[in-house]
Amino acid sequence: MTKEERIENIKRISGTDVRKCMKCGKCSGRCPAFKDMDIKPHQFVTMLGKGEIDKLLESKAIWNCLSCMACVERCPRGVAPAAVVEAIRDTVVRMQGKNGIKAEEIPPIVDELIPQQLLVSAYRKYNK
Amino acid sequence: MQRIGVFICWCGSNIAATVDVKKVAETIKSEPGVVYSENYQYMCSENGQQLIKQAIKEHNLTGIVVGSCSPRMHEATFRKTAEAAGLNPYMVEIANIREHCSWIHKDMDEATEKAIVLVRTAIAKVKLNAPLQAGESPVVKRALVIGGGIAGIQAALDIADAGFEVDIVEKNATIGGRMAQLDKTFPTLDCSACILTPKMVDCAQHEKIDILSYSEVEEVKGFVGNFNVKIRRKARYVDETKCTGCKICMEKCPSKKGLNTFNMGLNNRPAIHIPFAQAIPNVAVIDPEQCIKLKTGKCGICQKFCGAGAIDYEQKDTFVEREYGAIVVATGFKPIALDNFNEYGYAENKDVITSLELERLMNAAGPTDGVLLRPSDGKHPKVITFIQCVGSRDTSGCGKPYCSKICCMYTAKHAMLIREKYPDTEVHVFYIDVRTPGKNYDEFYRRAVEQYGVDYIKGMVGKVYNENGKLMVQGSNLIDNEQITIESDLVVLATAIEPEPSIRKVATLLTASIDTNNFLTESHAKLRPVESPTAGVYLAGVCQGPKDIPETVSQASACAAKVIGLLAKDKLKTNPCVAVPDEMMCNGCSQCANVCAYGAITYVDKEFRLGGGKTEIRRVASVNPAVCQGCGACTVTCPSGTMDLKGFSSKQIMSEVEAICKK
Amino acid sequence: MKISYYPGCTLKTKAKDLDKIARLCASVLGVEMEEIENWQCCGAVYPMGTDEIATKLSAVRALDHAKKNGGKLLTLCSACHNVIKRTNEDMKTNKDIRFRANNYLQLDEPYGGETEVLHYLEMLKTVVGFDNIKKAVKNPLNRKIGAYYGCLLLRPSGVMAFDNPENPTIIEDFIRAIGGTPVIYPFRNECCGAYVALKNKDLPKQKSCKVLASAKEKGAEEVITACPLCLYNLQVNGDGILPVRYFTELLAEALGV
Amino acid sequence: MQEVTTKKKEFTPNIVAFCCNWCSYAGADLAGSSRLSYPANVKIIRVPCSCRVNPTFVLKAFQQGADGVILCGCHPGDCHYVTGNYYTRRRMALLFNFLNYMGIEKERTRVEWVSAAEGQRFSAVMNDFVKTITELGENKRLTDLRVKEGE
Repeated sequence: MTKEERIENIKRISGTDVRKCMKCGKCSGRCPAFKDMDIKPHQFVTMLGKGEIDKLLESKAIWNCLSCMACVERCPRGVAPAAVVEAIRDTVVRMQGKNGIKAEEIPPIVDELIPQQLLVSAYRKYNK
Repeated sequence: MQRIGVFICWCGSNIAATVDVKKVAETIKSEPGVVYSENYQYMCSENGQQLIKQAIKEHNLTGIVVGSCSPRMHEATFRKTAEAAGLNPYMVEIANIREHCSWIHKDMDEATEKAIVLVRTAIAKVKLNAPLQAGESPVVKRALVIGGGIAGIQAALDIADAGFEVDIVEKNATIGGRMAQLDKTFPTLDCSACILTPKMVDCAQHEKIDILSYSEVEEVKGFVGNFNVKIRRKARYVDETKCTGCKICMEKCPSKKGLNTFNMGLNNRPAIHIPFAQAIPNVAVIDPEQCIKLKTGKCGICQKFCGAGAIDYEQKDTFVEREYGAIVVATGFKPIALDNFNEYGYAENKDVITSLELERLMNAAGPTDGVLLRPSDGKHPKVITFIQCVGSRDTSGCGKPYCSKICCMYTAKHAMLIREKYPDTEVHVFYIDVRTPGKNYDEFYRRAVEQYGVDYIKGMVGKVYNENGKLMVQGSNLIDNEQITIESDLVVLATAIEPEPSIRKVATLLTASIDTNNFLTESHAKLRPVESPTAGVYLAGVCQGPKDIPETVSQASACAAKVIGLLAKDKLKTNPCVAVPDEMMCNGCSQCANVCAYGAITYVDKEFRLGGGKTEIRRVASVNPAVCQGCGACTVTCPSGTMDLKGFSSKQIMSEVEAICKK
Repeated sequence: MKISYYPGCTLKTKAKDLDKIARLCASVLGVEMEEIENWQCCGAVYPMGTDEIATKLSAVRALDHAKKNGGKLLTLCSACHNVIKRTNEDMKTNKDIRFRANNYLQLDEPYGGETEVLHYLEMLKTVVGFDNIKKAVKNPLNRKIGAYYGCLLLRPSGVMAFDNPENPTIIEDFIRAIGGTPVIYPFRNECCGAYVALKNKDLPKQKSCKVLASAKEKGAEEVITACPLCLYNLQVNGDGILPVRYFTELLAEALGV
Repeated sequence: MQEVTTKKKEFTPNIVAFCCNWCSYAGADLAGSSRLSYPANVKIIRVPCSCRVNPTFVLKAFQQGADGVILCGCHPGDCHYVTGNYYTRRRMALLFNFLNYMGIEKERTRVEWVSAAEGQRFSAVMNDFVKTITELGENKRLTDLRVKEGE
């Protein structure tokens, strides 16, 4: 896949029109994980728009986005930054050996209180 | 046999860039009936019109087709041209090859082919045109202004100064509108009341102006020059002619817990009240929802104390009917409801306020006598955060898609005034863009930053919440790429504005076009910006689009100029494109009269000759051409095909259809 | 009254009691929760990618089953509710997803979003009625309780249509119905840290502590939630600032079951 | 020979659009001044109000070989002539059913409301209509048997 194709693919998977963004920054004003995002929610939208996906694919932020939908809910232009983050994360985990969490890492972290829901959702988000 | 001339306009490159105008003119030459076909760079110019006039005379043309811009733009121009050359102005048809062709197509062949069809269609129509004579109708020399804010006041004063009678219909108990609520006005910071109230007094004292306050337009009939308007005068339970405005009733009224709407609900007022000290008319009004006497029948205290005997609990709504030549709509705006913006905590926190509420808090005549005290505890706020674009430029469905235009400037004004009056106050402004075009406007905003040290933060607020008695304003700072939280004492929301909701009813009554944001549509965005497409109806102020006071006043004066121009005429030419019955075919069934929205159709008994010297009297439809608006509803309803519409006859439209479909 | 019920993974394993309590309470209130046959895990998170089909199929299967059994599908876990409701919306409005999902599943009759997805709280509100709960309460809980909504029930509000996304009231109404005093606090609709807990403990710790501290500041003595993952994060990563319980536990306490 | 004629250029429908002077014609003008394109085979006839459109005009268009006919008027409640578009709506509902009955697909006719401010909508409506008609293919041509061939 060429880089251009990859950019188009990410745009398509995200299902969101990044050109609608008016760069107000409300998403980043609301993001509860802001401090743990090395690339900020509004940057995901603008950088995808500019085609700067290499940095996005390498970002730590894709593992820290909570998918809480706060940015989607507040966006005044109907853009969904969380869907862009997810499209980038999907693209990463679909690559060979790029899973966010390895199976062997899990047993040591699991305590007896951890609900199945946490394991399932984290696995869904981080792995393919 | 018709002799048709065709004139294809280049419109500079607007048409010529995508339509091969020479080819169009050349191809059309061979159309049956066409005796002359020419193209020219600007047909609407002096030279272009001269060309048309000359061709009409030289070639003895009986009808012309101009292939140019939209007929909504220059049909009137070319009709005048034809008339000047001695051709009946209704023997002109326009083929719209700009808006409907060159501007929307890129391919030259395709656009040229379409232009040819459009011109052929116009030729097909013009061949069936008949010379029409416009009738005349008298002009009632009186204007109606709907809305008594600064737009209505200015329009009324200008019209009245030219010597015409004007009525202002205002739905509230006083004129003054939103401007009366403001504290200072940008960019010069004069006090709003100081510049508005003298104009209000001028209105009241002007012998040509009649203020109908606490009244609403109920019904509109007629047309330009001859509107007949029914106005509801709402019962105020106080005799306007007797009340002296002494306010003793307000002192004595036991029901004092009504929300003071003039102060944006920030304090209370009695059931009987005068909205504010400088109200015009300075006459009390009773809120029937709040008045103990009107609700329970017991009380009557105000009546006892009123020395003028002005209180009348039995008062009912009354109606007046008046005739007007022209109508100015100036219904104004309101800030939007903030139900969809709970992230800013407006509903839960008293100290999150709208900008209009801040105006009242800063106003010397407001609930705090002009001392800035926050609503929750009456203390001086030390940190104030402004949030811009609350509900503006929002296409998510929660707010309004447009820019409200005035917020950048009034927020700069608020920030500056606060820093001026209370230098120990910290002021922050979250903004997306600062939009301050206009004379001395950007300078004004820069003064807030440079001279008054207002902290402008490029970013948007995501959440406002209360923590330990402080308002925490969490937002982004895009310049620093940070998320920040500002501990504030007061948060001010620059709330989007929308047209006053009553505009919908007014628009329906006037059959004035309205857009999806409830703004009234102007006739032409650039060249006819104060006229509604409905003849005789003019638009002033925010009802037509967001604007500030200087723009509103300009538009109001422009409306006045248009109205004066109209009222100065004694007679108006009427639209000759009206319905006409073929009496021989009419069987008097009344269906056309039933669908006519204007009551233009009546029935007359007429004598018809039958063969053999016999006659019969039949009931047939008759159209009053002064009342008919030419919509054509009757022509389709008529079961016998009696009714036709001049200028848009069935035969003409049929031939247009044929011309389009011909391959 | 019988309603098809989708329990979800957590309530069948770690939190069996919550499932049991919920059924007991419902039966006291006249609703029989009928677990659908052969349900599969919904995946716990809604896959936002427009090309995700397979990951939505278990939700479609459950929805289709409910369609044939009364037309309503009851959920108890907020995550299941979020996934199933959003998938249902896709099946209703997204032609492409509907076509492809039906192509995979080869159902007797194509599924097009006909089922109504109902959260237990919505069931209490609309089917039972909070007034009737009030009448059935034996031990009114005379304490100050903070409702924690989190994200999944509320957002995206256009699809979830659960309550006002910034100023919700349904759990507060529920607290009133069981005799408690609701405490409104600003962080009730903020994220607890969610699934990131598995990879990065710090983030859920900050978020959960912030939520509980906010509730405590406004006077809550206890916080309730409708999501097992929120429950876990607030309990384990919330520094014990306040006790946290599943909302059905309080319902059971109030009803005396 | 036959090869050649069947290989002729792809089908481009011929579409007649009736637009009322006050809203939709102005909307079409706005689409133009905003350079919002729609296919060239849409040709507009200006009428004072959508209620001026006699059902026979629509039939005439189909007789003359139109593949689609669209009527545009002001939004309900916003008619410049107060109630004209309500008449249009009722008359055309009847006509379209009748056309369907005669074997002309209902989709070939349409009534749309476009305001003077909705240039975007005008363009979108026309694009969509042309797409629908192109998918439907060429229309059966109605013939007036009262008139002899070639007249």
